[in-house]
Amino acid sequence: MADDLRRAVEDFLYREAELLDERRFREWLDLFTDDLSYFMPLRHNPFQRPAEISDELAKPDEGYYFNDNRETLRIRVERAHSRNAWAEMPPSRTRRLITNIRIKNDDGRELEVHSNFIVYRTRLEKDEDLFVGTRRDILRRVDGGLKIARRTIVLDQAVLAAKNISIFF
Amino acid sequence: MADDLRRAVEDFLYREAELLDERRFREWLDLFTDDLSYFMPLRHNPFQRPAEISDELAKPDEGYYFNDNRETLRIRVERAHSRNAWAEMPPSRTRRLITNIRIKNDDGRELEVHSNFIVYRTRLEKDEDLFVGTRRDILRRVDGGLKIARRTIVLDQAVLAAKNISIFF
Amino acid sequence: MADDLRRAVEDFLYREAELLDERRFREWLDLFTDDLSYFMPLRHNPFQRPAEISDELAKPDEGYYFNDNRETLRIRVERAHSRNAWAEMPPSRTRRLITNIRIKNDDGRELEVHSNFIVYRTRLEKDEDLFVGTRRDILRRVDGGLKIARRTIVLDQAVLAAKNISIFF
Amino acid sequence: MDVKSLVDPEGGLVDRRIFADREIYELERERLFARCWLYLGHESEVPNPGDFVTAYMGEEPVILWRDLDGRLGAFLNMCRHRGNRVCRADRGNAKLLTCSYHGWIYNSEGKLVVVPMAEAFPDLDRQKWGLIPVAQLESYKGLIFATFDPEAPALLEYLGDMAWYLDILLDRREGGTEVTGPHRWLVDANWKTAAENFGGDGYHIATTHASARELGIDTTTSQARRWNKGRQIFCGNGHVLIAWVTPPDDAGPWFAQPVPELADYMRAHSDEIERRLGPVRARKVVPSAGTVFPNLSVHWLARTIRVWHPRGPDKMEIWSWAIVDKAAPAAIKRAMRSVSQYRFNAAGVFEQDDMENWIQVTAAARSAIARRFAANYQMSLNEETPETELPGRLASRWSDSNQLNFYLHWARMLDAKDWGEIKTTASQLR
Amino acid sequence: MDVKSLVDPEGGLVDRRIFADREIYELERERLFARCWLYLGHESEVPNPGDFVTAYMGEEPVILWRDLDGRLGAFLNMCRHRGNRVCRADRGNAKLLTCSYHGWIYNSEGKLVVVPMAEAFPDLDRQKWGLIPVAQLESYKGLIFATFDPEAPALLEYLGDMAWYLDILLDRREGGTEVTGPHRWLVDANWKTAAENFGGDGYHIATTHASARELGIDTTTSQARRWNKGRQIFCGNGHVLIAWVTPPDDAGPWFAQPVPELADYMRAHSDEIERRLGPVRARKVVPSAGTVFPNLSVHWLARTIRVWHPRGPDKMEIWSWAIVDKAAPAAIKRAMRSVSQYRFNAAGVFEQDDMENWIQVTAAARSAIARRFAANYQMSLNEETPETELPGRLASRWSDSNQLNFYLHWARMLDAKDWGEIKTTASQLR
Amino acid sequence: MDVKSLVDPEGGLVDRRIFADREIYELERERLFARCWLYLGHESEVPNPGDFVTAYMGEEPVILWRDLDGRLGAFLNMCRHRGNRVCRADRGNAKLLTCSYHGWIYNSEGKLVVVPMAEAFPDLDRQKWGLIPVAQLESYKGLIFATFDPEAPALLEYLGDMAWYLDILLDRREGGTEVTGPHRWLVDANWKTAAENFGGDGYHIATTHASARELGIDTTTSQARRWNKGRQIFCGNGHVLIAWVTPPDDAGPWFAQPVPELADYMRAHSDEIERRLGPVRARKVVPSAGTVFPNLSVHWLARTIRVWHPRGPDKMEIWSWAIVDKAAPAAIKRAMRSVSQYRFNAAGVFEQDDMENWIQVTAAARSAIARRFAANYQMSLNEETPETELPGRLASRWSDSNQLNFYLHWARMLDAKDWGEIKTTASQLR
Ligand code: FES
Ligand code: FES
Ligand code: FES
Ligand SMILES: [Fe+3]
Ligand SMILES: [Fe+3]
Ligand SMILES: [Fe+3]
Repeated sequence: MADDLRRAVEDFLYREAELLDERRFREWLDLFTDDLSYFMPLRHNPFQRPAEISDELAKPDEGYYFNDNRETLRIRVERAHSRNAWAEMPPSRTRRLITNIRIKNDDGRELEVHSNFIVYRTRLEKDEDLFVGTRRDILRRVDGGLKIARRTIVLDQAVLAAKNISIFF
Repeated sequence: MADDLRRAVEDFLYREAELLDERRFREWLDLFTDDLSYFMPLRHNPFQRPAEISDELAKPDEGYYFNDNRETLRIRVERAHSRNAWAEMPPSRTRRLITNIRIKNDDGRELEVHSNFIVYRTRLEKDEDLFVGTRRDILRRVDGGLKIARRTIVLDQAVLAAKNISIFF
Repeated sequence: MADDLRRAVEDFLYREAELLDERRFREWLDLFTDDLSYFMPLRHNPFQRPAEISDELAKPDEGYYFNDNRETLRIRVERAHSRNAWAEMPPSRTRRLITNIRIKNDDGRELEVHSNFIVYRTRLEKDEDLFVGTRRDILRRVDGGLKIARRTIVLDQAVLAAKNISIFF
Repeated sequence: MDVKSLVDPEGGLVDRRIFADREIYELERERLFARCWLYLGHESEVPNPGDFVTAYMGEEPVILWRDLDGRLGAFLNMCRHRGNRVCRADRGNAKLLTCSYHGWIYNSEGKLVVVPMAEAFPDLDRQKWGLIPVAQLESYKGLIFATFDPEAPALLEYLGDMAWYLDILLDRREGGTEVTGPHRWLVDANWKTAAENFGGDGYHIATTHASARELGIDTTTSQARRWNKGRQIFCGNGHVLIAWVTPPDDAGPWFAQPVPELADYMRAHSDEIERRLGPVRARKVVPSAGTVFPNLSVHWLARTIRVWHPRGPDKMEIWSWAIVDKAAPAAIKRAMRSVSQYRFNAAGVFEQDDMENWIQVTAAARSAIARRFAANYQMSLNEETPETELPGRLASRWSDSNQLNFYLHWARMLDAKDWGEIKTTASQLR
Repeated sequence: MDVKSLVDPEGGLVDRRIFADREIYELERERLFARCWLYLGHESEVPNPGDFVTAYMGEEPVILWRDLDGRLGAFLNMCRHRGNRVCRADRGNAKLLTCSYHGWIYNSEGKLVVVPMAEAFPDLDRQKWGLIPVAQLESYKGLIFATFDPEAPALLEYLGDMAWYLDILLDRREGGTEVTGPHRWLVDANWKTAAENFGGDGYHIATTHASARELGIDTTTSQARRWNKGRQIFCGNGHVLIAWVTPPDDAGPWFAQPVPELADYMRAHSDEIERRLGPVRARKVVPSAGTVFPNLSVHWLARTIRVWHPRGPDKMEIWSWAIVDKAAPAAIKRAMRSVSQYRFNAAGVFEQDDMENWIQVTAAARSAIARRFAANYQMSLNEETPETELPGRLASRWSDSNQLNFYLHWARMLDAKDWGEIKTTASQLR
Repeated sequence: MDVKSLVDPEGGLVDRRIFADREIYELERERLFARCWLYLGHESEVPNPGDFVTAYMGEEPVILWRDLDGRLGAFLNMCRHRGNRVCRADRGNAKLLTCSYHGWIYNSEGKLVVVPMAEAFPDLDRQKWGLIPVAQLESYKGLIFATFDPEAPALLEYLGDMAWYLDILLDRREGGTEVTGPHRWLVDANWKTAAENFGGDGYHIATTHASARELGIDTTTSQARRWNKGRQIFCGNGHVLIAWVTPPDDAGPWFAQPVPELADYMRAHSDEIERRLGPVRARKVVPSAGTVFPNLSVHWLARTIRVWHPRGPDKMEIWSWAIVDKAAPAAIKRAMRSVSQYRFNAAGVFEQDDMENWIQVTAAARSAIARRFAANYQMSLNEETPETELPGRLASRWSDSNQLNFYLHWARMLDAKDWGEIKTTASQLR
């Protein structure tokens, strides 16, 4: 039972990563609920030793890479399929390593799931980037399956080493 | 049941990685069937947005890093144990992180299993390389155990950043 | 049963990684037994092809990054919470990817568990380090839970690329 | 080296070496970044006594610090003893900063207040060993600038006509503006490729950002695009911007706003805005993007300000902030920041597509063959620009006049021995 | 700098600085890579109108593009407007290429055909602003070469006697050859370490590739190793190769083939081969490896061609292709590609072992002490080389004569002001 | 460049450029690292015939090799043929080393003993083509040093008074010492920041290592800290150290030992120690840290020796060993290594905190503005230093005299054409 759930969550997150690595972005978007929240805040170096990691993160609605709802995320997805979005022409070659999957909560309707990631991106001839961090997802049970209702992505860098972020996490 | 298989596959792939990281290459070769195919194609930047990842990969028998059968792979393994193969004298120190293990198919006789990898290699004083990609394996049930019948390794780089590939994936 | 154990070990190691990434070092220390051994030897390039990986590792009590007992490890943990330990003011932002978890032994009282790791560290504006290797843990069953009795960390680098090691593995 | 020969305004040609040569870059460090007024931060980032942010002036790390009496100061982020960095945080609040090496302590005025084992420094004059302050520091309506050159003209004189246009972003509402951020990221491109782009490149939008139009997320409404009349404006001292001039049908200044909420917000407060800015700036002219020489760029419509910090000839570190009216309601601030960051940051649906162009323009400048051929800055639509009420020198939106003026001033700065010379040559221009 | 003093052919000494100094490298960019004929690609890579591949000439990115009339052209991969890269794909088919920055469009002849807002460029002469073409482009039996120097001699003259030997790979069968690849990888070694190795270093095989022999996967049969007689051949203009001369017992040219299938294949078509190549090339001589000056290397037996692209004094990017007879049956093509790639590519059981040597030779050239001692090129087995029917200057396989001639020509190229000078000095040599 | 002007001993000022400029760095390579005696390794690392370790002399890779007759030799780790590295292992035992490129073989005396196809090298004089040996090699009580300069003075003369102090670490017990390690790691700091720190910087301990005191793991007892009297000692030739002088209450030399076991161990063997070192060194003086010019540092209390290998102006590679009395029982050796490595290595609770300071001091030296302001070396507590029985020039522990003498000698070395000049100027000093 607990095992089934664990397996289901792993399968879900691996499947999701696969859709992104295979650039099936529209299918990926279908893994989200309509009321989705997709948030990736800025992170900085505080002066005082922070009590919580969250003290290093920008507040909601302040500084972020992503703060998307379904519509704004949909537009990003369409861009990823557009011939006019130069940042992805030719497209990035990405690989997602999703690890340390932890089910933190389950109220029967929604699960809180944390996972760590390395997203490797290589593009053009020699571009290479590593994006490393953790994700905090709220997964909702929707007719027998799971959907992502809320995702918070914590990227560990204070200064982004990549020229841009034209991919998803 | 499904769980047993899942566990068996994980154990198998972790065991395999361990054999490579511990340089027990002959034991590693024993994990393959006699009719093995071990293939790692070149990857490139296409002009048109590719419909499939495979459109970025060289066709079989064209451009590849590996296109081995048991005999050619055996010779590579012997090289890895030879004192005369300078590329591995002294040997690389490798570490394989195998993640996102997905059982895609099971016809009772053979399984299709996909997994993502980071292979870290450090050698001599300061050489460091990251090899990142995914593997598509056909695992065959052989007297109660599993063997690798076919492996396709997709390396994400278009231009290899490493001076050579003297290790296995 | 085997499954429960497997799950318990995974949960334990993921939980441990989380405590470190969230800088809850005192709670992390509580995951160890009082008679803990925490050892991380130097690794080098041998002249002869080594029969075992261990031939590349410094002998116990010789060259090591860590060779701690509970008291010396406790002091490191206190340093990590001190305002005077400049190496971690401001603190590193770390992310641990723990993979390839293998239960190698179980004598009923203690388990031997191996796992591979990438520890990503970024700090200040642009510092970035990757620490890659494997861990060999002896986990002891202590009133219904697990504790780390012995940990050996094998870092793959011969020359450390990082300016220092002010974090834990 | 004859810097001036690198820019040919008549021929509309620029030598690619300006994007690649180490020698030119070192000259920039000495003659641009050590002499110009550079943007340090926004007052809303350091509202209270003791508040500080660490920033850069070119490649120089500095601390922008509000002292306990509320006065702003800026200092090289370096301990005067051996040279250790005194502050490693991005921001915070501190009465004192302690050097982690030998414990020298500085106060918020940059004064050296504690020297451990002081008795061992018999002749040390603490007055002389405080943190190294910038030569001048001034704010303009929330924007804090500093220069390392005591001879630099006053900030207002330096900004020239640019100030008049900056007001349109900074001075719309009582209370001015506030920022969030910064986004910081590294790009393998010369800083000038970005500065010139924001300073006048309306030309690239239709191509580089075609997907934005395709998906209806342009920084300007279709109305503005249809109208399609804009101006390049050169404000002297190298400052450049592009602006819309509202259509005859008097659609109003909001005609260019990217999203309806913000147009509505503007309408709702048009009286206050007109009171503060006057009729021309309130209704007639709508700046889109511009560059305050050398490396501060502003996007009035996307509400972002950003600095292109040089990190060598072929690398820059971008710092970008979203800027909003302080007096705006929370929901509008949220909308403004969303308009800004959704479009402009490393993940912005606009900005994503800019980087690669600048990277490749920089790469081409390293090519032995390519540098035999100068870059083309010959765009110059012959279009009447009768808006006499607008300060600065106007040209059609479809022109490289801004870029050429930017580089002309750049060459003058690199060529001039001191500010005296610069002022003369600059004045010759207008 | 006195480049010629770096190479001492009499003493058999070469100064290590040629593998490390930035100054020498910059001279190479100007005087070698901007003047020599460089390999661009193979006709089989661009068979149809509109086909293109992106390639490099030294560090210069170029587009090799077959126009809609089927003519081959090559252009700097740079937009003439601001300098953005116009093509970011490795290969494809296109009628037009659109610049991603401002949308200038070029056709397959490199002509500038579309300029958005053209009315804003009143004086723009489109003829003058097309993609920058190479100065000359020619094919030799499938191999496409180009040079940036209009004064370079015709390709055939440039290749000199090397062409005669290249035929043995390129012209065996009707229809010529086709390639797959390229393998591309980065190695921290000076490009010349590889060029010299393929150009004459039969000496390293027994040691560097000892494991290949140990495991029976040599590029030559044990028969050839037993025979062990080979020649270094200098073809002038810096071109060098090593070749087997078939044993008196007339074992036939296939005696050296690495695998039986390929020897059988050769036997099966020996008539056609002899018809095309004549008796000497069909039976008498079997080239193994060589270098077309400066940085194209060929391995006749392993059927690979590769370019050593310079990426600074201590870095190169290798591009390697497998090359097969177009007329060969699928199974033989497969076998040829397997022979080639199993041995030669970053993962090749041969090539794996080469890299580290070249990396360390390059590293030693940076050493302050090591460069006080010149490298040794004194091998010169005094062995008769009576094969008068072979063009070029012959020496024993066990010699550094090829390497010294390669570096002598290299020094001449770096020293010469123009091609006139080069031709004279070069001709003096033969 | 006028190197001497970079160091102002009277003003107590040092120009930051010495930590950043490539030009100065290249001068260091030629005039310091190619001329000074440099530490190579410890005899306990190569006890038996054939034992070797690979090491560095500055940036030069060398092999320290004990030949089959037991004699120590050191050679550039480079094959004389083309320049490949001959040994890629960190340590081992070998009768011969074979080059992986063409198979030249060298014996443990560096002689070239096998040349494959020797008949092809008719004129090769093998005597001339052995591995390049160092000019001089000598041991001092287990520490093996070498220099590339035949004119360098004998090691003992070079060490000067420093030898007297080194004995206190090296010559306490019969059998001398043995080492474990090395720890090796890379730090983006100029090597001199570390050499100066170990050579005299008692000042940074209270701040940089405050956490060590807070947690009771100082390198000295609270007793020593209370006593707080120490000396800077300049031994000539650039060698510098700091030492405790035992308190009048004659607490004994162990008063400074970091842990009781080691103090007990010293007490237990005080007779032997006094017999070997005499009363002053056995009881009166307790060195803590010092630097053997230019880049070997020693910590007597933490029992570590380390080399700061330059890797460019702003990078160093640290090699650090723990050093213990060979005659000590296993438990004491374990304790000594633990004291050493728990405190000093990349993960050491002390050393962790040092790196960042040195990195930032180096970074500041690249700043265009910062380098307008010299670094402060003005500490000079006026304190009597009556210990006339101590060799060298004494100053208070609370002084920068050591650092200034270190840099003065450094400037002399860089300025001097040859050792003759150096000796004169150096002798002037004492
Ligand atoms: S460097 Fe700041 S106190 Fe010494
Ligand atoms: S750079 Fe190509 S169109 Fe402007
Ligand atoms: S380089 Fe060592 S044998 Fe040739
Ligand atoms: Fe743009
Ligand atoms: Fe080879
Ligand atoms: Fe210290």
